[in-house]
Amino acid sequence: MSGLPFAGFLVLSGALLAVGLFGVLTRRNFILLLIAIEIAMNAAILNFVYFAAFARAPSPGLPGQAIAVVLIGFAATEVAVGLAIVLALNRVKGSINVAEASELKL
Amino acid sequence: MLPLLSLVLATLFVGTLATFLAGSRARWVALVVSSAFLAEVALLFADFTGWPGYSAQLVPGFSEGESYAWLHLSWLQINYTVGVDGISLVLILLTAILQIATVLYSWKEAKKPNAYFGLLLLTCLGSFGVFVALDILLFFLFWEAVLVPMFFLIGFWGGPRRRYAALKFFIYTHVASIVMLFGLLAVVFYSGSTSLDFSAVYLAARGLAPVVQTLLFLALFFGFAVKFPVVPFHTWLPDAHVEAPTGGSVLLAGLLLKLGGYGLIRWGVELLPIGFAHDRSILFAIAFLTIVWGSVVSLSQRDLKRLVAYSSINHMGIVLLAIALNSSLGLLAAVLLMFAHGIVSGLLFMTAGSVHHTFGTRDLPAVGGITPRTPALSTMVMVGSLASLGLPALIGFPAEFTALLATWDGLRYLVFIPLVILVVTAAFYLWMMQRLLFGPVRGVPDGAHDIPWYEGAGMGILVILTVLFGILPSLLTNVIVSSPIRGFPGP
Amino acid sequence: MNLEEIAFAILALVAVATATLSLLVRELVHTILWVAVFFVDLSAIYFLLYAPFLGVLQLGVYAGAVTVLLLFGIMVTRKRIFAREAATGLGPVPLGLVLTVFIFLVAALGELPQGLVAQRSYAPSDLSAYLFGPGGPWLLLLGLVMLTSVSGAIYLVREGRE
Amino acid sequence: MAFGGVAMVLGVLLGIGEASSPGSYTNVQFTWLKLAPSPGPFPSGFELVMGTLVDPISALVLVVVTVVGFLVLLYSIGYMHHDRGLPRYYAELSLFLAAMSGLVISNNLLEFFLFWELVGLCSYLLIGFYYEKPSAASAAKEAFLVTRVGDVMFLLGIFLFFFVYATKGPAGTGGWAASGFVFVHGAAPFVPVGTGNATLLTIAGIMILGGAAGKSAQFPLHVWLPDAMEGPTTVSALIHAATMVAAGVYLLAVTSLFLGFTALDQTVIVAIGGFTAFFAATMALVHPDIKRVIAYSTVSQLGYMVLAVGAGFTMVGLFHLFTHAFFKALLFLAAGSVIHAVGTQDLFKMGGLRKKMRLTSAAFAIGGLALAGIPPFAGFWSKDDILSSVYSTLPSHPAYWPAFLLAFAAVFLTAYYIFRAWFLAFSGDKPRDPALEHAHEGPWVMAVPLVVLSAVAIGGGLLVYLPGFAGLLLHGGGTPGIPPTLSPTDLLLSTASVLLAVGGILLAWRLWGNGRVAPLPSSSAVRSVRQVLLARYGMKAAYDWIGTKGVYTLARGADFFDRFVIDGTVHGFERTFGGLSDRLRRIQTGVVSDYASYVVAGLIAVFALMLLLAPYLLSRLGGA
Amino acid sequence: MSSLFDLAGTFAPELVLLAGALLVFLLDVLKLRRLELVGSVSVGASLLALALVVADLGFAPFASLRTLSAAQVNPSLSALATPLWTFTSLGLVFQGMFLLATLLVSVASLSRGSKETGGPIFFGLLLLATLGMLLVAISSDLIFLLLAIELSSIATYVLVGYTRRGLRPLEAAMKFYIIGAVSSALSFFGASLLFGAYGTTNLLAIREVAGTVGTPILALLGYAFLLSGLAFKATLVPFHAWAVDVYDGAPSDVSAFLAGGTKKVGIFAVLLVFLGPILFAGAGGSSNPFQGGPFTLGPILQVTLGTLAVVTMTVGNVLALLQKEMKRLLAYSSISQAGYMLLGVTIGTAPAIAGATFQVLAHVLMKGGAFLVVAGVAGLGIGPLVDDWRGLGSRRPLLSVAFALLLLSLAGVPLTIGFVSKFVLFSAAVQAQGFFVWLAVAGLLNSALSVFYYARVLKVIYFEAPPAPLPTGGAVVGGAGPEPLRAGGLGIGRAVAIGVATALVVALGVDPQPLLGPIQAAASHFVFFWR
Repeated sequence: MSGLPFAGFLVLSGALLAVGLFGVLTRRNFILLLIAIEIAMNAAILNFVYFAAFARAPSPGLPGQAIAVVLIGFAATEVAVGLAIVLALNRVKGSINVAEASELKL
Repeated sequence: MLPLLSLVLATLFVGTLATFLAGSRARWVALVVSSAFLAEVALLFADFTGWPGYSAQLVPGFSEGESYAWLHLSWLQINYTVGVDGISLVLILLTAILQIATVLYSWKEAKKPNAYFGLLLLTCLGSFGVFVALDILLFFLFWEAVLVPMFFLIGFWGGPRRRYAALKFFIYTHVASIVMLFGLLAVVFYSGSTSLDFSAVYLAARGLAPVVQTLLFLALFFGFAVKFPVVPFHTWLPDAHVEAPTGGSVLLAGLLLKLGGYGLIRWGVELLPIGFAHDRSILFAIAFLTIVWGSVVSLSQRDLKRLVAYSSINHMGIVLLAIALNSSLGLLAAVLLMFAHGIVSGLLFMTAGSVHHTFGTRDLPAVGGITPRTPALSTMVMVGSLASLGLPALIGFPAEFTALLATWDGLRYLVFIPLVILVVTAAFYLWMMQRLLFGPVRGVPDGAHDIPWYEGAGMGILVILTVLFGILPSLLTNVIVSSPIRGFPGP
Repeated sequence: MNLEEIAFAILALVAVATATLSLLVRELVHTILWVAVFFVDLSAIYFLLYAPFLGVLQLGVYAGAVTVLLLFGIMVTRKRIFAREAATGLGPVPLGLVLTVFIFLVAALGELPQGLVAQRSYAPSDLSAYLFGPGGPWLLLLGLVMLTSVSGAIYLVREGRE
Repeated sequence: MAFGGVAMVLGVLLGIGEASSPGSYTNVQFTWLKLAPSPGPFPSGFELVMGTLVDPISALVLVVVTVVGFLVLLYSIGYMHHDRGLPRYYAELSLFLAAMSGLVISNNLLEFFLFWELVGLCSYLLIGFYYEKPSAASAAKEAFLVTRVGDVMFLLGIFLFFFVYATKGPAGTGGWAASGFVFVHGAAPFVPVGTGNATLLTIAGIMILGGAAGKSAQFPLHVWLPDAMEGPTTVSALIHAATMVAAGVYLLAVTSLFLGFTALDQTVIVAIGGFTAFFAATMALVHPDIKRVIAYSTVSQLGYMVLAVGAGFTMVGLFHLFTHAFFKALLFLAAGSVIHAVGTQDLFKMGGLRKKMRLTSAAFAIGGLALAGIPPFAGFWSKDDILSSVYSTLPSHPAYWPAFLLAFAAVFLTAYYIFRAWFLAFSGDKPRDPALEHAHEGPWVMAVPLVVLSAVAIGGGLLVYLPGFAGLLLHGGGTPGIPPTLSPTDLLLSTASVLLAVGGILLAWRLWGNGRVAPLPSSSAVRSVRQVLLARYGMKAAYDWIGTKGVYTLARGADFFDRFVIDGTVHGFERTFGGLSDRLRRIQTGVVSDYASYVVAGLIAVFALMLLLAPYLLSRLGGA
Repeated sequence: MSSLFDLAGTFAPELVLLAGALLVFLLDVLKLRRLELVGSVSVGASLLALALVVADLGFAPFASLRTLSAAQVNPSLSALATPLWTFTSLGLVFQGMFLLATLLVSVASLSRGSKETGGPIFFGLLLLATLGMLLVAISSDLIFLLLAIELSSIATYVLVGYTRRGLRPLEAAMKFYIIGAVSSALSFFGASLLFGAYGTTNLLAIREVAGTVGTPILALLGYAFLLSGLAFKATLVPFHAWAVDVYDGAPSDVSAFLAGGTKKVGIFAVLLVFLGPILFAGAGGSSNPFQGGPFTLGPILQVTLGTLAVVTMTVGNVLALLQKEMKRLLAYSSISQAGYMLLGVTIGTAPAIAGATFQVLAHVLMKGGAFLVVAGVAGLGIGPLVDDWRGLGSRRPLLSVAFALLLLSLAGVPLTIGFVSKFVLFSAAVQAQGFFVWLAVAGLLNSALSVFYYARVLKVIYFEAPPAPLPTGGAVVGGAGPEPLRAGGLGIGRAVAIGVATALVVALGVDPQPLLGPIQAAASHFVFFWR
């Protein structure tokens, strides 16, 4: 069983990370930001899964997958908190546009 | 034997605290503390049997030495180490004198007297500490401890632009002291010393390569030079003096500037003789620049305090010159000059303060011919000015004489520069006296009285000492020479 | 190029494309749709990487729970579900920054890890054994994180009811 | 007063004692400043002492100081009785007398300098006695400053001598330095001994001359003395005629006796002395102020003394100092008497005062005759001695010729200007200014000094023939001056000089006698010469320009530089940091997306650091 | 089940905090929401935990500090070749400092007034955040470390916005959350790359092979991502931008906790992650990752961290120069202080780490205290601008003295802890010589620069007249006197907290030896352990 091409794979996770970051930088809707962050997070999870599948040492794969499990849970939790914050902000300000929430500056 | 130095420190410390807490009776507490301080200094002099000389490893010794462990890092020993030699003893005497004179002079300070007198005492405490500290960190601690009270003295009790002046003072001197600390630490670490004690660092620094010594000395010099101050790092001084309250000015000129000179001698010249020898030409150039600049700029000053401030710069330039000569005569002259300048500039700033209190202004064109109205004040102004311009029989003369003689020994005809500047110095003092004291009366308000008794007492002490030490400078010089100024043994 | 690689290439392309689309489309609900596709696509990749359990988990947690959560968020914060996203911060600077990161990542990998060995696929029981054995503290920590976020999130949201 | 009297008695006793048994006493001595042995120019350290040395020359000058001092104090009772600041006056005058006596009996150069400055201070205070007058305050300042220039040179001279002789000299152990640099009476001067640096010694001598020139108002530092006449006339008599200004001559005398001058020094001193004698006399020719005329004459006479000392005739110079002190004090006190009576110093307002003030008139005439060098008045003996002494050296020192000729010509001018003053003030029928009609003599306290001084001015020169007094002069130092003789050469020279003087008096009588006021010649050349003389050859203006415009402008410029360039640089730093801070502050936009882009930018920066910069740096620096 | 008891004993401080948090939530559910009550639980829990940590360190003699490995703690865990946590004495010291910060904030928050409704959630999350911080201090596994950091992060996201009403706190929470989440994504991405490079996420295992691995670029990229992620927590420039807004927008007590507590988590995490590679002596290979052959990671990391440290100090200080708002000024000063701490981590010698640790301790006290003062002053009705503090010196002398002492300490004036810590740090840098001397120079120049703005604040407090009262429509009774401050004091709790912080700042400035000695020993142990 031959492995998937390493470089090609890292291109994928790198691209996902880049897209996620790009979303964070460009979008103004908080929910879109949450999605962008999730995409970036998934890039990291993907890496763990990949390195669990293709590893140098004889059996380090399992921890990689275990980490991925934990991270999937973590990412979901993080989204929950983010949503709570966005709801609270929306309640006070009536908007979830992050560019409009710029009272604190300079 | 009594731990005299620690006793003095404790006295001053407790006294400062008591003054802060004493409320409206602060001045009495301050006076008692100052008297006690003076008495203890007298004890110190009585106890001082002379300089113990060099130790077996050729480290200069100190009298009244005390040393206790303070802070022990795994790679560094920091101790509470104090001691005196002739140089520091004379400057301690200056501290005690100026303290009591300033307390007396400021007797009727009305604005928060407890804080005012407390800060005065704290300044003197710091100065005393600097003069006795023989551990780099302890030294630096006291060095900084002078800064803070002076910052508040200027900033709270000062003139109209006091905030600017206080800030400027604080920043200038703090930046300098940080550079100085860095230089000292670099000496420690490059020499491989594992202790911050003077003797340990002194011994270790013998082994430093000349290039390293040269660079480190320059760093140290910068740190001390701002305190001196030398041109072009001097512009904080006129501002600070102009804005400071009189008591602050007196201590600023009398003590703080001396810290720079003392520091340079103790921690620069003694520690890094080779670097010092290499850098001497730079020091000379700066010293001459300072001498000329301070004096020439004085000529055009309208504000009495500014004038005296620039003349201080001029005098401290001579101190630097004397130190840079690297001869025993030069060091003797430098210490003597510092003492003389401490007394005389203290006196002059007091008179400037009194002029301000009495006439409401220090602007020379605005007030003049005051002699008939305030003869006592005029006399003080005159004595101070004459002493400052180096009239014999007053304290400025022996100092300047030795300094110039040493300059001749070291630099031959370059002595012309300070000599010519001596004339310029005379010129601006004479011009000032002509405008302020003589001529037709102008700008004197109707209700102007002569100085009150307490201001007179403060100045009187200084006048008496000006004359006493002017006639008998050997009282001081015999003490000064009991220190390693006889020349340092080579590396 | 074997089948696995071809599949991987296609799935990868889809992943990048759906991720990009989800962030670029203007209808927020379309965004959710594309995100769901992205998550499903990822779970397919996990299957390809001998992690079937993870694939399932991904489907459940992300394609299911997280997507619904996000949809819920949009519903609460928008008057109309099909509202369009107004202002965007598209511009050369963010693009340049992100591209630079990407280029760094890819260009630096001139040298691949040598001797990577494909591992066998793990049974869920192996995974759970590890997670409740040596990896236990991770789960424990995750639990604490969840406790914190849930209590915090509930608190933050609860105010709206008062 | 009483102290002054006691001092005089003591001083005269000392003088008599010294005259009867020439020798020296070193009584008091205490350490002033001490340096332990140390490497450098003073290997065995040095000890500066304050002590007293009474020898013939100090005794001679001490007599002058105390006697004239007492007389002036006496005179002041009358002259100053209406002044407000009398206590101050007496205090300052007493301080002066003390300092002057100290100067005279100093036993080393440093102590000499110390008192030298003190007398300068007293001079400053007394010139500025009427400090409400701006001109007085200004004159005081000028006097201090100009002498300060000399003092500075003096100080350098001291350094040079100390340096050259530190390890040499008579003291034996450790050289002069170890002995406290004290003068040793009777020893030969150092200079012939001094194998030391000839150039240094020459410069040292010139520096000492500079000091002396400042104090004794020699060219080019003479400008202050005429202005010093702003002080009370008594002060002018005591300080600016009899004693303090003579201190410069005394300094030269002391130096030549104990240290010695090189040949070049001597030539310079002679040249300065001769030139000043003439130069000052010319300015006295036209001045309308009675005190300033006498002041210029003082400068001129001091030039004679300097000339003598420079030529090597120390004691002759001191002899002239002695006689000059008395007759010049007499002139001033007489002038003071006039001023006291008429309240003005303008000669052209006076006239005919002889009838109202006979004693004063006679005293002034006696002083004038003494000054002019008419035998047998005191000035004749001493001045003639100078001229003949210098004349005797001309063959061996041709360089002295110009100085000698100028000095000789000055004899004529001296006689002319002093009698011009006398005729203008005293001759004629009545004052030209009618306001001066009520002039009258002062009280007895003012008369007594005039009488005493007149007596000395008449007979003082003859004291030379007193064996004791001549002994003072003869035993003065290692190189005795030429004693006054009446040898044929001298006779010829004396006759010539007396004839010149008489000619001067006659010319004065011709122009100003009997209350005449000679009309100003119409020739423009004479007018412009007069203008130049009145303007003191423009030197005063030039000095003022340097002092105010030049230096002050420089100072203003420096102050400007200080405030705006040096401080401006500091503020520039502040502004730069402030501006930087302000600019950097703007990156804090408040928009979280921007913050995220900083994070990404930071990530890129870390990449660049780790992958590019750090490896590059490390490879350049050679590993860790 | 002795092993369970052992485990409970080992993690006693952590369990105490967890129990405290749960108790608080329980009280919340039981509607027992009085601030004093829940606050006391928090104070009690943190105090107890602190006592336990100190007991763990061993009282006297301090020299016998224990460095426990997981295997020693619990034999049942010895099966793990590579434990996820390791008790190091330095970790315990950091735990103590974290608990100190929590304790200060808890005590001060006791006196926040009973009209506060968010008491339970505040103290509960405070305890949970502290729990995360404690776990950071003992972790020896990347994932464990990152999750622990996230625990404290998520708790603080909510804490910042816990008032729920104000716009500013919620905006701050939003910014905090977004940047935090992005950073956590970056951190995990970095961790995944490291996992790929080394085949493990265990720091102890990585230490064994650091630098020798055949894929230095992957490792480097991993470290770069990880550094960027952790830099968020440690507020290193340019990852700092959130901190200013958050410190500004958050309630001041929370700011005190953020600046005084959680920021140090980032510092310790950086220390933990990077110390191994830095110290790795390796085979002395080249530092060029593109060259192939043996490779030394340490110098590259040191250059990178050093540069970041210098940039952080400088930018923080420069930005503070012109700040007009007190909290933002303190925030920038806090950022620059992070640079000093990173300096010590960069150098990686025992003295330097001791210096950094002491600097952390100093900063807990100084900045925590300062923010507590700000919170108290806001309670007195004084505005957020520095200029609003005019004349406070005469109106609130004691409070002003405390604040002045704290600021002087921040400026590094002797006889304060701020001086000692900088002194130890810079002297360690100079002692390390070479490249690090320049770091010390940069640090010194920066501390000189920092004096500008501290002095400015002091100037405002002491030298300027109190603000004149606003014209109130002619009904002014008293006339020209300054506007009276709102009645009432700071509250006992806050006063105690500020007093303790100030007293410690001075006491440890005068005689730091009692703590400096143990910290040095702990640092040497730590370095020894990680070498």
